Amino acid sequence: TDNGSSGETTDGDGGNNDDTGNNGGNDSSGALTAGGSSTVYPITNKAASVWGYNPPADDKEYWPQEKYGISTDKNLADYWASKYGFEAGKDGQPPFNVSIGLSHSGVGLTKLQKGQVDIGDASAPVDAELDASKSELEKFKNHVVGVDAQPIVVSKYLYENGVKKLKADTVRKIYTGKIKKWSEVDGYTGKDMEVQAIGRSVGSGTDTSFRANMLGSGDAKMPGVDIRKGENQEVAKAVGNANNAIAYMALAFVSKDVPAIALNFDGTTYEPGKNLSDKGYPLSRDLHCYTYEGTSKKEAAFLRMILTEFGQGQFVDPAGYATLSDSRRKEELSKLPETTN
Amino acid sequence: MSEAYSQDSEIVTETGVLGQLATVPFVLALGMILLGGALLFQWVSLTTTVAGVSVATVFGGLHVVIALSLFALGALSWQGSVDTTPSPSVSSVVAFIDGSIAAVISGLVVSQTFGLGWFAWIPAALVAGVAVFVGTLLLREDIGVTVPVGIFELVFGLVVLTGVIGSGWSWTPEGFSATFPGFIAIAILGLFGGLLTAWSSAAAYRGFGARGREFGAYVLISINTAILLFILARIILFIVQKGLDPMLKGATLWPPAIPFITNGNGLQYDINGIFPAVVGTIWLVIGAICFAVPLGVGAAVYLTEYAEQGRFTSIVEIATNGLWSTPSIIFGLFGYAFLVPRLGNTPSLLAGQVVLGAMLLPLVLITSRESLQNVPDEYRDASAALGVNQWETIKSVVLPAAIPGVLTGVILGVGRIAGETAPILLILVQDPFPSEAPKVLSSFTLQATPPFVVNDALLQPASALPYQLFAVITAGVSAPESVGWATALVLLIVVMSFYVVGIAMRIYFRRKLQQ
Amino acid sequence: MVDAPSFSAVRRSVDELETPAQIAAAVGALSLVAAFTAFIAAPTYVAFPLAAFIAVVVYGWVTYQAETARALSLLTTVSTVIILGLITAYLFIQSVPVVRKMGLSIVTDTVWRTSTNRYGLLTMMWGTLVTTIIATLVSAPLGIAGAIFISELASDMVREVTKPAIELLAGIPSIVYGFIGFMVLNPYLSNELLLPTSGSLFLVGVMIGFMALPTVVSVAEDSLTAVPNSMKSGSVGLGATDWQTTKSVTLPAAISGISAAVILGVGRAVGETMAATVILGNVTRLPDPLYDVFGNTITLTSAIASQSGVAIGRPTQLSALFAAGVVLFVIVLTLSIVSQAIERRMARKLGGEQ
Amino acid sequence: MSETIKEMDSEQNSSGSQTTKGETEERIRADWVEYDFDGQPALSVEDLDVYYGDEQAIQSVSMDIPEKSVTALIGPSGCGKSTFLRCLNRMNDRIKAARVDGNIEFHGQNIYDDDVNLVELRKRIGMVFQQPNPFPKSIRDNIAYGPRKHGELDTGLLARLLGRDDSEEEEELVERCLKQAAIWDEVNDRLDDNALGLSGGQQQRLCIARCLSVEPEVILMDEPASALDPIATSKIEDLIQDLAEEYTVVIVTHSMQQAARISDQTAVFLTGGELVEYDNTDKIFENPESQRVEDYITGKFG
Amino acid sequence: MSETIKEMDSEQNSSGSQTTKGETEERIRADWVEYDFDGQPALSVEDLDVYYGDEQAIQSVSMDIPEKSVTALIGPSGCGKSTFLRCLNRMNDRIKAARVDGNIEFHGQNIYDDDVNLVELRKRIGMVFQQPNPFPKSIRDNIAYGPRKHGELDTGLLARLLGRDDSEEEEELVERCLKQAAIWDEVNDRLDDNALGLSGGQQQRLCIARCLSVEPEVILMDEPASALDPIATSKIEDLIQDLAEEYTVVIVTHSMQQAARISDQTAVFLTGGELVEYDNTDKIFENPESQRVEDYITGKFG
Ligand SMILES: Nc1ncnc2c1ncn2[C@@H]1O[C@H](COP(=O)(O)OP(=O)(O)OP(=O)(O)O)[C@@H](O)[C@H]1O
Ligand SMILES: Nc1ncnc2c1ncn2[C@@H]1O[C@H](COP(=O)(O)OP(=O)(O)OP(=O)(O)O)[C@@H](O)[C@H]1O
Ligand SMILES: [Mg+2]
Ligand SMILES: [Mg+2]
Ligand SMILES: O=P([O-])([O-])[O-]
Repeated sequence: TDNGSSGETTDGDGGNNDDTGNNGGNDSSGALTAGGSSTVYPITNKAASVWGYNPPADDKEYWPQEKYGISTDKNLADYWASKYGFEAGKDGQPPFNVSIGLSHSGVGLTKLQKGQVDIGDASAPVDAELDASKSELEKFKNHVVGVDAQPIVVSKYLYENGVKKLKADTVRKIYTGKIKKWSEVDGYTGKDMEVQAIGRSVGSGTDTSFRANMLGSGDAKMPGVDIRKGENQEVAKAVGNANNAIAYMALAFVSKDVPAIALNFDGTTYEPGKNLSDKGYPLSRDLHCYTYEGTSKKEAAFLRMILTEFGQGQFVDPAGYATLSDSRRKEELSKLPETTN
Repeated sequence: MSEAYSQDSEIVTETGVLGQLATVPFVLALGMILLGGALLFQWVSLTTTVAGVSVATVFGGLHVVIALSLFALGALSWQGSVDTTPSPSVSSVVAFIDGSIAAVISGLVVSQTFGLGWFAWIPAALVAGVAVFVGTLLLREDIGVTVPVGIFELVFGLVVLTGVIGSGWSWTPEGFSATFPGFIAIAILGLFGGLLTAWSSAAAYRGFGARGREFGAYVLISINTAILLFILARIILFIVQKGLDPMLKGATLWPPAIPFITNGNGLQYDINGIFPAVVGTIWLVIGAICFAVPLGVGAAVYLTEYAEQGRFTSIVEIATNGLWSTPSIIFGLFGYAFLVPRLGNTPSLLAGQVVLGAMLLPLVLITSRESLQNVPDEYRDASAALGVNQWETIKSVVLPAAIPGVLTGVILGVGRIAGETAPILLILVQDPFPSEAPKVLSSFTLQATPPFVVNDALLQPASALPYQLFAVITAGVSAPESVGWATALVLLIVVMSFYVVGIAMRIYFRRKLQQ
Repeated sequence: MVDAPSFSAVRRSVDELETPAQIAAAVGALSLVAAFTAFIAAPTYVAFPLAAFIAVVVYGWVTYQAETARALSLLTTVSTVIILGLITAYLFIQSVPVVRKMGLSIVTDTVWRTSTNRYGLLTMMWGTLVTTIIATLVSAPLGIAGAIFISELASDMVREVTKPAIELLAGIPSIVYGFIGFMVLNPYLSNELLLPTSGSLFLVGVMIGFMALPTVVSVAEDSLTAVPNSMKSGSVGLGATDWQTTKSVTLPAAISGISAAVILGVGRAVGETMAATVILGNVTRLPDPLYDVFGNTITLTSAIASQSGVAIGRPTQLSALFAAGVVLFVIVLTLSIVSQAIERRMARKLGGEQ
Repeated sequence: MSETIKEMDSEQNSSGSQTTKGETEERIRADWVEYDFDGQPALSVEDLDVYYGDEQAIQSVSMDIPEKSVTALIGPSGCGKSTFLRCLNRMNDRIKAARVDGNIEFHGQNIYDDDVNLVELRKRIGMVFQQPNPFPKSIRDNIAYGPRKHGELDTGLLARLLGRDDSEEEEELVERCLKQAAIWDEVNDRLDDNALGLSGGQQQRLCIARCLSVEPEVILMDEPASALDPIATSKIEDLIQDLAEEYTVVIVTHSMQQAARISDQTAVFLTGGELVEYDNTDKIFENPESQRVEDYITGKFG
Repeated sequence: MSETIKEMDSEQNSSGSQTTKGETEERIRADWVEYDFDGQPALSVEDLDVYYGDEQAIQSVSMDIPEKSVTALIGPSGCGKSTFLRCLNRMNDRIKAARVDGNIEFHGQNIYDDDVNLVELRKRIGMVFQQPNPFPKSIRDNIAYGPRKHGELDTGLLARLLGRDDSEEEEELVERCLKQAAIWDEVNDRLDDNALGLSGGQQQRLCIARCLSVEPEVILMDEPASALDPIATSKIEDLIQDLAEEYTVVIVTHSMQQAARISDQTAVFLTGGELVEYDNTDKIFENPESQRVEDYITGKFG
């Protein structure tokens, strides 16, 4: 493809490439841009900031090569970029910068389609997010970088008063507006309170996958939602501030104040910290980094870093997500263009 | 002296005993207002004890003591043992307020305490309201001002003292999702009763009559303003308290360094900072000024100096005032629909500059126009009488004289746009926590194809201080709450300094003009 | 005695502008129109006509400075009008698709559903109405009282502190209010008033009322100060107290200015965005019952701010947000025009006695 | 000019004042200007100093103002005439920069005492200003304003409900005041029109009527005709002379002719706020004691 | 008052005008007031009407203004004096409501012709206003302002670089004008101070100096001393008399004494914008033809 083969010409300016001319080599405009899902953001953002920092070979904290069986004297970004023939940057700068935008999966994919970003982060598959023709969808190239076992979280008060585990059906009833009071929930022992069901913005991957995985379709109605927040972080804060809230979000944002609960699907109980990341967990979902019309070398250099054991261990796992199995990792790596050395 | 002048001692009236007596409920009322505020802010709780007495009891006691002293004031004045000048009746406004309070109280009692429906509480409220309204109207002013308030205070006091409303009490009004706990109810009764008492005892202080009413009104208005100013101070102080420490984290006096302000966000920094946003804001402001000042001042010159007052000028006036009041988010929408597709199809600094410039434009125009109009016509006449043409006059006399006003307007306007988030949400930002600031100066390049001069930094996304705060709220994975407070503090400092400079300049130049 | 011939200098050729100037003016105008067209149609090529225009201006400045200056100032004026025109035009154009789809029901429908592309604005209009009413109840009485304090009651020293302080209040950015609301007040209300959801119309209303306060205070104060002192002295000279004078002379005389102040304040409240966006739950559902101010819904502004991000991939939803913008714009423009008319009336009324 | 004044003189003395003409007392102190007159003083000013900030606008002025006569204050611009006048009913209190020292006695009481009731004082000593300043209300409301504020009239819905309606008294009061101010005939058919619609001269007479409505004893007028055309001016002048039969009138004017035409006694202030001469009006214009006053009167300056 | 005028008279006639005294020509038309004088007219006004909207402010006035003398315009307030004066250098063009009919000839050319160059006209016919109106610039810049704008002086950085620096000429010009306006001694040590720091009288003389800087032939003055104190006024009056040796001065004043003191001929306007009488100043004040003028002069009104 055009972008892929020309390698260095990819830039973030999108449609009007001739506007700013061919400037793949220089530092600012040659940046690799990604954007979209706030679920994927912790992964790509971490990777991008380490990339931008470009730690030298002896930086054990950020560039622990031996641990992953890599041996090089190159700086981190120089090393990964060199796999696709990029020269090391000046003065310890990475060969090119990576900037990660934050919005929602749908937005990231649309921007990717319009050429406004190079990589579209998404926490739901493109066909669930975009209403587009098959041929159009085929132009999106899917790279799965990790797996989110989407948790259901509740306010601390609820957690301490019996809501440590819910049946999937109860959650469904809450979000479809059939359960309005916590007293209607089995096992709840606290004072009677209304349910505050928190949702993510329509159009976010989290919302789409929750509807698809919990309610059966990405378009399913959720009349029970009481408030909607734009990003995972806001959801976490809202749940933390309340004592009657329940929410779905990304695993990375779970904390002491925003505890995840166990879910029972048809008799199987998935417990956070135990088997939530199991393959069978119905709310688990792949985290995607889409590229458009093939994968350019710049994109490949960055994605390859994330898809190696190093990236999985350094970026995906610390963010709280499940890493890819070795076989999936190999499969994903094989989708990237051949390295040039 | 002729008989027409018989009542001549009247021009002298003394603030007598009543004045001193009235200070008692007045001071207590102020105390109750403060205490009510403290309760709302949760600086004290109902169960806090002061000298062995719980705050709730203190409230009840204050109400009752106030009630008794108000009765005393009324009685003394009625009896004529002190020198007062009450009108024969209270004003209908006072009667109406008393009636409304009575209506609310009885309505609430009937509906909430006895749990009766609208068929009961509406008539009850009406009857009580009308009765108190008419009753108050029939009273002489001194009684009408003190006694009803005293009765309300007595009721409030008894309700609190007897624990009918206390820390365990709560009330969920029908149809509302809120539940009012006892401490809020008591605080509100305290504030409300305090204001009523302050007014009533202030009127008594001046012996009722016109002067009493004046003092009563002034006391209420002054308390209102004091509360406003308190809230302002509280907001600012709160942000300083919360934000100062994180802002100064790692700061050193010598060499002077505040890493939070001079660092970007990234692993290369020990302390993550908001430098890119600071720089972004600076460039936004510069760009907006470059866009708005020539346009605004030029249009102001045309409108004041050249144009004849007519349809065109009134269209422009409507347009500028319309622009001025257009919600900022609409500028953002416009920028997204119109500018972004034309400026490289990506959020960019340039788009932000133009949009903020468009927001700044009307303010610059309005204030420039005002200050051009304030340039005395004498200067123009003097110049014209010397045979100097209009443009030279404008250039050499009118504009220089108007510059202070224009400058003030620009500074205040910049203060406003520098704090705007809504318009830049869609058109400026990509990365919520950038590590590098836009390098505008070093990015100018020439090229052979149109548009010949390009500046990549201008066409790239950037960040800005107010957005940075928004990012903490929405995307704070990499930024703890304290970073938000620190950012808020920096933003406040930046915006407020524009305002302080602008307001100070305006005061200074106005004063100079008056001399 | 005066040398008569030198007086001929008093006379000057009738066709004041010689041909080169006329040509230059024409070229300048043409190139400007071309530049503007280019920016609308093909932004890349703006450079050519723009360069031509700059050349003409430079030429004009050197040779006919006065005329060029006048023309440029006219140009800036026209540009200002065009900018408002563009904003209006783009808002309307972008909202056409959804209006075409929804018809009039766009302002009567409460359903907002992306999966079926049905976008009714009624919910957010209700949210805006409720928050604006609350904001007005906060800002109008407090603001007018503040204005009376500053203009009629404060001593010089107190005024010099109070007035700037209240103006400073206008400088606190909306997002800072939002941040405080989100971080501190939302939890306070949830915990103390046991609100079932985070954020409420009440809190937003009070906050934007507070934000509108400085506008109300300073405009109302201006109009109180504009009441001629001679009028006030007339009342005081009759033995009326200052408060009677304020109530019976100053306030009635300034009433139009004060209503303008309140209307401007309302305009600010209607357009206030970030605080609402951050504090509210932004769920497109009416509060139940409708008057439940402690409930949650969405406002026109917060709908635009919270959904424009997600709507980028959905043309109809985006168009619906522009329609929300149109509604906002129409409301605010109407308010602005009404307040201007009122202020003119006040000027006329007070000018009448001079 | 001296002729003119004489002409006027014969007419003007018809009003109540019986002034001792042609005599000037010995000065008691350098800054004390004495003027002997029969009858009662309405106001006695003693040793009045007024400062605006650091600047002194009135320099220890002492004078008695006789009741039921017209006293004119003349002097060049900025000499402190208005300042002095405003002291007489403490309207200067409203100017924050102004500081007043000295005594002004009104019925034996110093109006600058701390516990003076300004409301009562200003009812008794009314004021008419240079610019006509009617309220933007109806003519009726303008006249009834003062009495209503003082609780002497009770109209409106509520009063009617309570059976305390004073509409009739109000009607009478309005008519009486407007007649006294010689404007009744011009406005009696439009009492409910806005007063701002009247001409300047009518507005000024309305303001005089308004001032009369609270039944003052003294009326202070600060250049009441300077904003008016000659015809309106002459109406106001006639009115002032009529008023002096019942009221004590103190008038500031910048027109010496006007002072000569209508006043019984004239006080001349000169720059710096000094009262240089105070005497029977004829005396001042025909044969002033002080050379400076003579220079001023004859137009050597000013 | 008549004495006063005589006193002044003897001094004032020292300046160049030789007026025919005591004679008034037959009126050619009802509204034509003729005044014969020797010497050249600097300006001849013929049949001038001025309207503000529908209101007529000047009613077909015709008069010749003799050169190198002081012509005073007097009349009651609002009679159109200022309006008439502003017509003489077309400053009335700047008032949008004003409409002017009639001819004013200056060196044989009608200044109301369409193709008159206003810049040149106003250089030749300068104007001094009632309120001193120096620019908020240094004293030097005030004086040099006119010449600089007319390109007669070229100073500043650019001029210096190009070797066209006229600083010396400027220095001379400033000195000459300030000396002519009798203010040099008071300000020569602070030419770079802001002109707004001067006293009112100094400011007014500065404005006169500024007016002289463009070398006018005629100087129009609209109540130039009315905002000033007596001492400053007398300085300005002396200056005006000096200026009349070289310039034609037309002055509006509201002080008859001032007109009597300094003018050679006086035109009396009365309400409605009529020119009622125009003659030698002595004649006007001692023995006016018209009864209305006499009434006005003797203070019967105004
Ligand atoms: N409010 C004020 N603040 C400061 N100075 C004042 C104020 N009012 C008057 N003055 C000064 O006090 C002096 C006397 O002023 P005043 O107005 O009493 O004079 P006046 O004789 O009435 O003059 P005029 O004939 O112009 O009305 C003047 O020098 C004036 O500048
Ligand atoms: N700009 C204007 N617009 C409308 N009417 C005007 C204007 N200027 C003056 N007039 C009217 O024209 C008439 C003459 O005014 P003008 O100022 O010439 O009088 P004047 O003799 O100079 O009076 P004064 O002695 O008060 O300065 C007055 O009735 C005045 O109201
Ligand atoms: Mg005065
Ligand atoms: Mg005039
Ligand atoms: O932010 P999302 O991952 O939910 O699209």
